[in-house]
Amino acid sequence: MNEFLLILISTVLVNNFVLVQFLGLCPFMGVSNKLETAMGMSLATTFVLTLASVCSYLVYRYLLLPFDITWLRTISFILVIAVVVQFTEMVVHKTSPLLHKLLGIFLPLITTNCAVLGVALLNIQKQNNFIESIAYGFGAAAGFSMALVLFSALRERIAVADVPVTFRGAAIGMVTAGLMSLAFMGFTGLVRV
Amino acid sequence: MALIHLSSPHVSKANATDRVMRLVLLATLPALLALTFFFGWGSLIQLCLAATSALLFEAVCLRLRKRPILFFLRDGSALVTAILLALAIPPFAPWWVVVIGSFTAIVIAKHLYGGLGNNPFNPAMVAYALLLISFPVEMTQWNAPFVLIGDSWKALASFPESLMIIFSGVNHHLIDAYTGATPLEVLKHRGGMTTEEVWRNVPVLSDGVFAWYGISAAWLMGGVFLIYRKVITWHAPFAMISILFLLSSLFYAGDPSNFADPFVHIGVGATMMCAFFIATDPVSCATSNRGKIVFGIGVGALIYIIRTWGSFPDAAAFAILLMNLAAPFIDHYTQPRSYGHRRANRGIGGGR
Amino acid sequence: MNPELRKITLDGLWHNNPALVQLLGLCPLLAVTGSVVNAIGLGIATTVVLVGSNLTVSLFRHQVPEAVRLPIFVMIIAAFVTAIELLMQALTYELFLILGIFIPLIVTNCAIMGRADAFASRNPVPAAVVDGLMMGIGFSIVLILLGAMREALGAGTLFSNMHLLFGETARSWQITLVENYRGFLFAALPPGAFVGMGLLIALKNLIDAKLKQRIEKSKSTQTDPVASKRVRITG
Amino acid sequence: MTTIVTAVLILLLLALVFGLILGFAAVRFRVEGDPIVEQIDALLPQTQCGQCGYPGCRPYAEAISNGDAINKCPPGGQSTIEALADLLDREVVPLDSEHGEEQPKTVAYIREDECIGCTKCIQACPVDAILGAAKQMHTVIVSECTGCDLCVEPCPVDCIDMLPLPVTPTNWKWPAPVSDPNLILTDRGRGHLLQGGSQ
Amino acid sequence: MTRLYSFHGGVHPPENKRQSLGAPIRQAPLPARLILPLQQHIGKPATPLVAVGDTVLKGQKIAEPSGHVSAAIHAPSSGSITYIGLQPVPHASGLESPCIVIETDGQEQWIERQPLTDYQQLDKQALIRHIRNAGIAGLGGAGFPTDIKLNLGRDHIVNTLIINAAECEPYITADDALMRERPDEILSGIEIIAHLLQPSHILIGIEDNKPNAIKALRDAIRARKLPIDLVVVPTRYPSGGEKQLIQLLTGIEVASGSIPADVGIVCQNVGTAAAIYRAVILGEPLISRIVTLTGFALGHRQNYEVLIGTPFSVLLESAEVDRSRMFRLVMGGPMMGISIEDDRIPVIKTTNCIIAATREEMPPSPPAQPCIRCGMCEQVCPASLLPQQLFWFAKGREFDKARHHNLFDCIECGACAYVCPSNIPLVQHYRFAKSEIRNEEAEQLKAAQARERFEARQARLAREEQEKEQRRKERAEAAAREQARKKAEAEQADAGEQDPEAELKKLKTAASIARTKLKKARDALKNAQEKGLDGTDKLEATVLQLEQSAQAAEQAWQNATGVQH
Amino acid sequence: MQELLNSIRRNTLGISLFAAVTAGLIAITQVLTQDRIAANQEAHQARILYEILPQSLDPNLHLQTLSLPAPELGMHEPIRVFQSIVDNQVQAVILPVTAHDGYSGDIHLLVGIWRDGRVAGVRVVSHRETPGLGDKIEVEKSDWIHSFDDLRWWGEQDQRWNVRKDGGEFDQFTGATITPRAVVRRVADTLAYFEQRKAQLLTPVTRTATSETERGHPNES
Ligand SMILES: Cc1cc2nc3c(=O)[nH]c(=O)nc-3n(C[C@H](O)[C@H](O)[C@H](O)COP(=O)(O)O)c2cc1C
Ligand SMILES: Cc1cc2nc3c(=O)[nH]c(=O)nc-3n(C[C@H](O)[C@H](O)[C@H](O)COP(=O)(O)O)c2cc1C
Ligand SMILES: Cc1cc2nc3c(=O)[nH]c(=O)nc-3n(C[C@H](O)[C@H](O)[C@H](O)COP(=O)(O)O)c2cc1C
Ligand SMILES: Cc1cc2nc3c(=O)[nH]c(=O)nc-3n(C[C@H](O)[C@H](O)[C@H](O)CO)c2cc1C
Ligand code: SF4
Ligand code: SF4
Ligand code: SF4
Ligand code: SF4
Ligand code: FES
Repeated sequence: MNEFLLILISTVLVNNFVLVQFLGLCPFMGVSNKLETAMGMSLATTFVLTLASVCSYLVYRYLLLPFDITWLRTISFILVIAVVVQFTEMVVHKTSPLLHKLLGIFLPLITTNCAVLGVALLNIQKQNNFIESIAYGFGAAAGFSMALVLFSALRERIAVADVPVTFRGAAIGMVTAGLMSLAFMGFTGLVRV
Repeated sequence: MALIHLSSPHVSKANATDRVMRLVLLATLPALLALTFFFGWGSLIQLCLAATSALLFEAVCLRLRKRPILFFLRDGSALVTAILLALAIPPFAPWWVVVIGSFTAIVIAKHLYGGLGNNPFNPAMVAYALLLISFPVEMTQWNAPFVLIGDSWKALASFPESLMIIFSGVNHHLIDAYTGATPLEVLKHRGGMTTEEVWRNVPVLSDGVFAWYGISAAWLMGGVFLIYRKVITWHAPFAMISILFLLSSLFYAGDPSNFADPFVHIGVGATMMCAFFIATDPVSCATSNRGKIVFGIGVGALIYIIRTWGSFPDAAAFAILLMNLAAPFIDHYTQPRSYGHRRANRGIGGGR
Repeated sequence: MNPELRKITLDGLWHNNPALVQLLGLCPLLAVTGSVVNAIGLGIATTVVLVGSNLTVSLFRHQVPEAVRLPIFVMIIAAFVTAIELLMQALTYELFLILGIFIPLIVTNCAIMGRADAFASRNPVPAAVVDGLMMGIGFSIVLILLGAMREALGAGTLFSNMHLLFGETARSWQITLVENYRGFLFAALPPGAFVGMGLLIALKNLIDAKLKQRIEKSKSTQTDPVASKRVRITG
Repeated sequence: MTTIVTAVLILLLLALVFGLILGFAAVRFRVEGDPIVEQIDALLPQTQCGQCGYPGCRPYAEAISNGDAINKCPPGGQSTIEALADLLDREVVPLDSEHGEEQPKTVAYIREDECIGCTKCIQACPVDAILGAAKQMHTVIVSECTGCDLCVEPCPVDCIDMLPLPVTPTNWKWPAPVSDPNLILTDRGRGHLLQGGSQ
Repeated sequence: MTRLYSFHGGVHPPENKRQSLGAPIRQAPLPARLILPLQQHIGKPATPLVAVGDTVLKGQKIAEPSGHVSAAIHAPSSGSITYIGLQPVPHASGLESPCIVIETDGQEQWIERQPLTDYQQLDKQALIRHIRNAGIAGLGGAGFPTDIKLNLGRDHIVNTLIINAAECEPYITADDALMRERPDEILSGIEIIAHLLQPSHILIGIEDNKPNAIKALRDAIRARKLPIDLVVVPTRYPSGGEKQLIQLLTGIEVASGSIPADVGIVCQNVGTAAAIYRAVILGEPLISRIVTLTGFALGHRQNYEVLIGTPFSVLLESAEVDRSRMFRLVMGGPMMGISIEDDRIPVIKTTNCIIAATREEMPPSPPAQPCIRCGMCEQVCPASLLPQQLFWFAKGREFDKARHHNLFDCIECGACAYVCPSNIPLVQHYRFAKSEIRNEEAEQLKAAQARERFEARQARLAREEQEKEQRRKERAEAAAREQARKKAEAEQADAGEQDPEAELKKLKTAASIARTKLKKARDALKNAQEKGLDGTDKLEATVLQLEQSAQAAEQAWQNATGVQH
Repeated sequence: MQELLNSIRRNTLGISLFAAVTAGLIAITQVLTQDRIAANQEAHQARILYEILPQSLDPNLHLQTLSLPAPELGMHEPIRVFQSIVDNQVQAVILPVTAHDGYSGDIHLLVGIWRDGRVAGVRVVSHRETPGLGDKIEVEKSDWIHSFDDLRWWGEQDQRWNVRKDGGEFDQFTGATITPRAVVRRVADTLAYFEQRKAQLLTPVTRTATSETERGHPNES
């Protein structure tokens, strides 16, 4: 139990995927203009990330390791992820067109969210077991979601602020993300790894 | 005769933002005196430096943004930021530290977002956090209060000496003579001692803690003054201090040898300053009264967590920044119940 | 130059720069730009993959069934990336260690996938290759600028450790800007990366605004009546 | 050599499985129709003026959902662009001046003594806002006229004017407060100016 | 003593009431012209019953309500109608709107009054009709037609009647003076209202800064032994706001979007009660009201009994205004009133106060500083809103969010703007946002309507096309048959003369078209020449050609008409 | 139904085709670069080892390892000690150890010890200390790490093995005492451990390691 708590604290706060590890930045910048969309994206990403974590673990453990072809891990993981995402996308498209449109081009782009492949690769690097992999994937997604949701609420406030023209939009978004990252540095050391 | 379309109301209370800021400035006076009393001329010099550079940067930004300079300089917000920053950094930090700090606070944290009222993060704390991670050496060298190094105020660096330390920085032996760890640092890196042993054996705590208590009391005085003058409300400070007290008491009661006692958490370090002057910064705090309570609780809890398990002995700046970034989100969920509504409009709904 | 290719080039380098405008591929961009050498390394790798994947996708664009379009594209990209990864391990092992997980993560660099899907799968081979090349160069330029900024501010040097990429002779390329620089850690840490990127984007905005002003000025002297694209919808 | 063969086989195996899944899903979860068009159409001003380059608002809505730019509708102006950007999560862009510029709302008035009753304007009006029969003078139903000015051009005797709606206390709007322009310039306002170019 | 509750927020600005209470109510002079806007109330404007040139008697109905929510208008004095049309009216926009202007003859000749002293015996509907005929609209604020509020009996159960005597705004003392001097009128009015609504509980809410009025009312109530609770509430603006007063006196909140009657409460102003008394017992319609004239630019600051329609200028003169010192003219109180730039506008039914303020009294507000979210506005908002958030959203044009923050529950009381240290014109921001939202809604409605019509037209066209196709087919067949027949009939005389009338019209049209074409071409040519474009020679040729053909057409028409006549 | 089958067939065929081709390409690259990569990895690992003990002494240093439990050093799993063997006699050993009480996370060290107990050299393999402060333990940043060279440890009472602030002989860095304190303590502990397990440590192993099975990093545990 303690172990999982540590993994969660570590992935959500200390080594936040977005703000400290730099994974999943494109959706972080792209889908954070509106809190509502951000929440949708968070849910989608949480789902995909956890699932990808599981699938990639299974593929690695039961296909790649036994045949000693671990150097195929990138391509096989990304294939798994792409299929999972595409499948999700088809289902969402059919069942909830609004959600589908809200997430716009980003649902297919979850495939190319670094966080998803990143979590799969880091699971191997950290030699996590099955349960740990799930916890790690979920923690990473939770960290991503938290950062995304807070950031989008913040951006909504900035949207009505009197930001100089040159900085309006992406530039001030980046600066804000930087200050967020600065704030998250406060968590350094909570969990020692 | 009057203009048309002049909207009501046609009268207003004699009240102005600059007056609010002046009151805040006034309220920092006790703490400034206390700091000078215990630590020497350093704080005063830092303050002058910070104020000058902050006003300068503010003027430059206003100029670049083609705003009327005097009109905005008069509102005094840059001065408040400068003073809080100056009083937060070690009194004998080199001059460029405080100048870089003012630059960060005024240019990056404030004017990139559109100036007064628009910044989501507390400028002074952004500057402090940035300085802390960029120049940990300079930012952790607090000098010892005079009660530790001599028996009178004379033991501290004289005014010219202070100037020399801050501006030339060459006088390393001078610095070394004065610097020491702060109580929170000592308690954090206690090297195996129990809390009680630290209190008994380390002079900063056994003899010098009164300096910190005195400074905290001074901040508290200023804070009470601000509440009395209705510049701030009690919500955030009260929530923050009580949650900090609660957490530290609980853990201390559970394991008195490993956790610092509540008096340290409340009375030492930047707690009081943070509670009354920083967590109450209207611009970057949550909006409603309920939101301010949530904000305060968050700051208090984060301060405790980071102080106890994290890497930074005094966590106020990071706690504030973290809650700053959560403030808009808190606002979404703490909207008060308006007249005639059964429930408050919580959550998102701003979309459509 | 052929006007179409010219447009593609300008788009890649400036108007639709993957990093500054599309805000894609941010992860490696921010993560590995602690120094110029990292930036160059990643820039080259990314460009090679971009060109390769654009070429391949464009070649087979008519053969790919719609439902499995994305999986196939990512496989193509992943193949290139793995090949690059293996080659880097073989040739510049130290750099590979520094860039770490971000080499395999080129696969998920949104810019690459984005180009494959949005451009290469709809355009003929030459255009796709030029597009890949220009996007790659545009991306690399931003990488290098950010790397230089952060290295200069953070460590006071430029082009240090170039030997990792260009062999021992490159060791001497290092420029020390300030002797005994104390280091402005902020620039080297994650927050600095974000803020630096923000400043770069703002710089681009500023230049764009200035350019626009100039164009407007020259425009206002001519009077060319705007041709309305109106459609009459009734009799 | 064996490594190569195993690698190919394993990946082939994976691909087969996934191909099956996706092939199945492609049919099972196919989506027909596009409800987003309705939402876009609801945001367009329905002036039906064709300035966007499409014959009416709905065709433009369809075009937008297929990726066309959202800044081609002058009657809707900046506010419609913002609403569309919001709906589709796209960037807000200034109005494309190739399609015209945002103008104050107007309605058509027919100078009745000059009208020759040719019915050309009736045929032109997309919302049937003009009353009259052949060879009789015509009038515009002010409350129905969308101000698209499509009737102006066909009139052979030029008797139709587009006039702004008069402001009365009932339809008067509170203006946004303007502060002393020397003191508070919001960058927001200037941003529009800068981006919007010359207008 | 009933229990007193409290409402959130509120402010206590300097009262400035003493100045206008020095003298008793004075009759205002009869002006030469009375200007009566057709809309002095909430709802639809009234429809005139008179025409220019008519003579009218005092109290004669000159406009009748048009629709359910509307109010009648009566001639406040005898005279003749000289004008019906646009005149400046008291409205925040400063625009003109339709009015009836009466030139008074100084006779003050009353129409025959029809009192209903035995109202208790009457059918309630008849009584209500009588009140409606008297043109009474709330005198306390919005001017809502009173008969509607009194006609609730059927679909609402009213158990509490609240008489609003709070008069919470600074400066205004009209209700205060009324209560001091005519408490009996008020109480009789309340009796009539109570008769109509049959409430179980009657409350009068009055602020504690009017001791004399409290005493007068209390004595009168005691003398009449009426079951009325006189509740003295603390002086705090806006305790007189309907919803706030209800909360103050009963602890009940009126749900957003509904009216007090939904919770069994009706709230009427004391002035309205007095007006009802006059209408019912004396048979006098609402033609005058009490107006406070105050402000330091006036020589006499006191309450006047004023005929509705009296121009402000007349009143100001009568109160000896010093125009050089008058800096701002406000109708209503300083918190909610509207500023006036043209003093020819008339007093209307809701005008309770005119403030001619000097510069020192109401200085121009200093330039707005940025909002620092200090929260002072939030502490005083009686509707428990977040004014600062509303402001940010209004400024950033994020109207959806403003709405989500209950923008439409803002009563525009101005308390927030009063305390704002940054001097932000908050209320105007809200009014702007509300206008924009309403406008947007109207436009959306219009767009939906337009779409419907467009689609209907498309459908019609399609149908017509189909029918045309059908007919064409039939015609083709018919034509084939006809041709066959024609062939059979060998030669025949040509068709008879054409209808000369139609011919003429055709020629006229042709001439007209030719003229227009020519004009267009000339314009184009001129335009082109001005801009110095090339290709003008071609245009010139076209113009020349058109000139000729226009002449020809003109000639033809001329000839034709010549032939005819 | 027909449509479903069609769709499945087409998609499966497409994706498989590409899968086979890409897998083949990668596999070929892998086969071609395999040896070079293995060599690189080996060289990389060995580099630090040979910084402590010159390659001229024993070029097979990185191949001769010995697994030893080291609970005294706070390691849960056995550590892999490298032996430098000259003439069948262990001249020196290199121990991978970890200091846990650094400022922010573990500091992984390699401590080389001559057979007579003198320090041959210390290197930091990886750490997470603050750049500019704690990172002066890296040899690239400062030569503080050389202050261990040739020192010996004289048992528990030896006060020199402390930072100056604690009364020892090692400099602390300005503003950072924790990092050097952690490193000094751990090196001292390692020397103690060496004295205790001298016998085992100095028994030469036969080459157990081959480049194939020893792919891992010395400190990867
Ligand atoms: C648009 C509108 C509709 C109203 N409808 C009714 C109604 O149907 N019945 C009623 O008794 N009062 C109605 N009222 C009257 C209000 O309840 C209230 O008494 C009146 O607006 C005066 O309030 P004020 O001066 O505080 O604004 C309505 C008011 C407004 C503004
Ligand atoms: C902020 C505010 C203050 C008001 N103050 C008073 C007041 O002091 N006295 C009053 O009679 N009406 C006041 N009103 C108007 C009342 O809300 C309400 O319209 C009136 O009492 C209804 O009575 P009537 O229909 O008889 O006018 C105020 C309204 C608002 C919004
Ligand atoms: C951001 C930050 C990073 C720090 N990093 C280190 C570090 O890496 N190593 C270290 O020993 N001390 C570090 N410190 C300093 C410690 O907080 C503490 O001041 C110091 O180690 C105690 O030194 P002293 O005993 O010399 O006062 C850091 C401080 C801060 C604020
Ligand atoms: C009660 C109060 C507290 C404030 N606290 C801070 C503060 O902690 N940091 C700061 O930079 N400015 C502070 N200010 C000043 C002002 O709000 C600040 O300059 C704005 O954040 C800049 O937009 C404070 C002002 C008030 C009235
Ligand atoms: S320009 Fe706008 S209003 Fe006109 S047809 Fe196109 S969408 Fe409709
Ligand atoms: S009357 Fe003219 S302007 Fe109005 S809707 Fe019809 S065609 Fe358009
Ligand atoms: S009182 Fe004024 S400055 Fe303060 S929060 Fe409200 S609007 Fe902003
Ligand atoms: S004007 Fe509106 S927001 Fe302001 S205090 Fe009054 S009710 Fe609240
Ligand atoms: S590059 Fe990481 S999410 Fe796009």
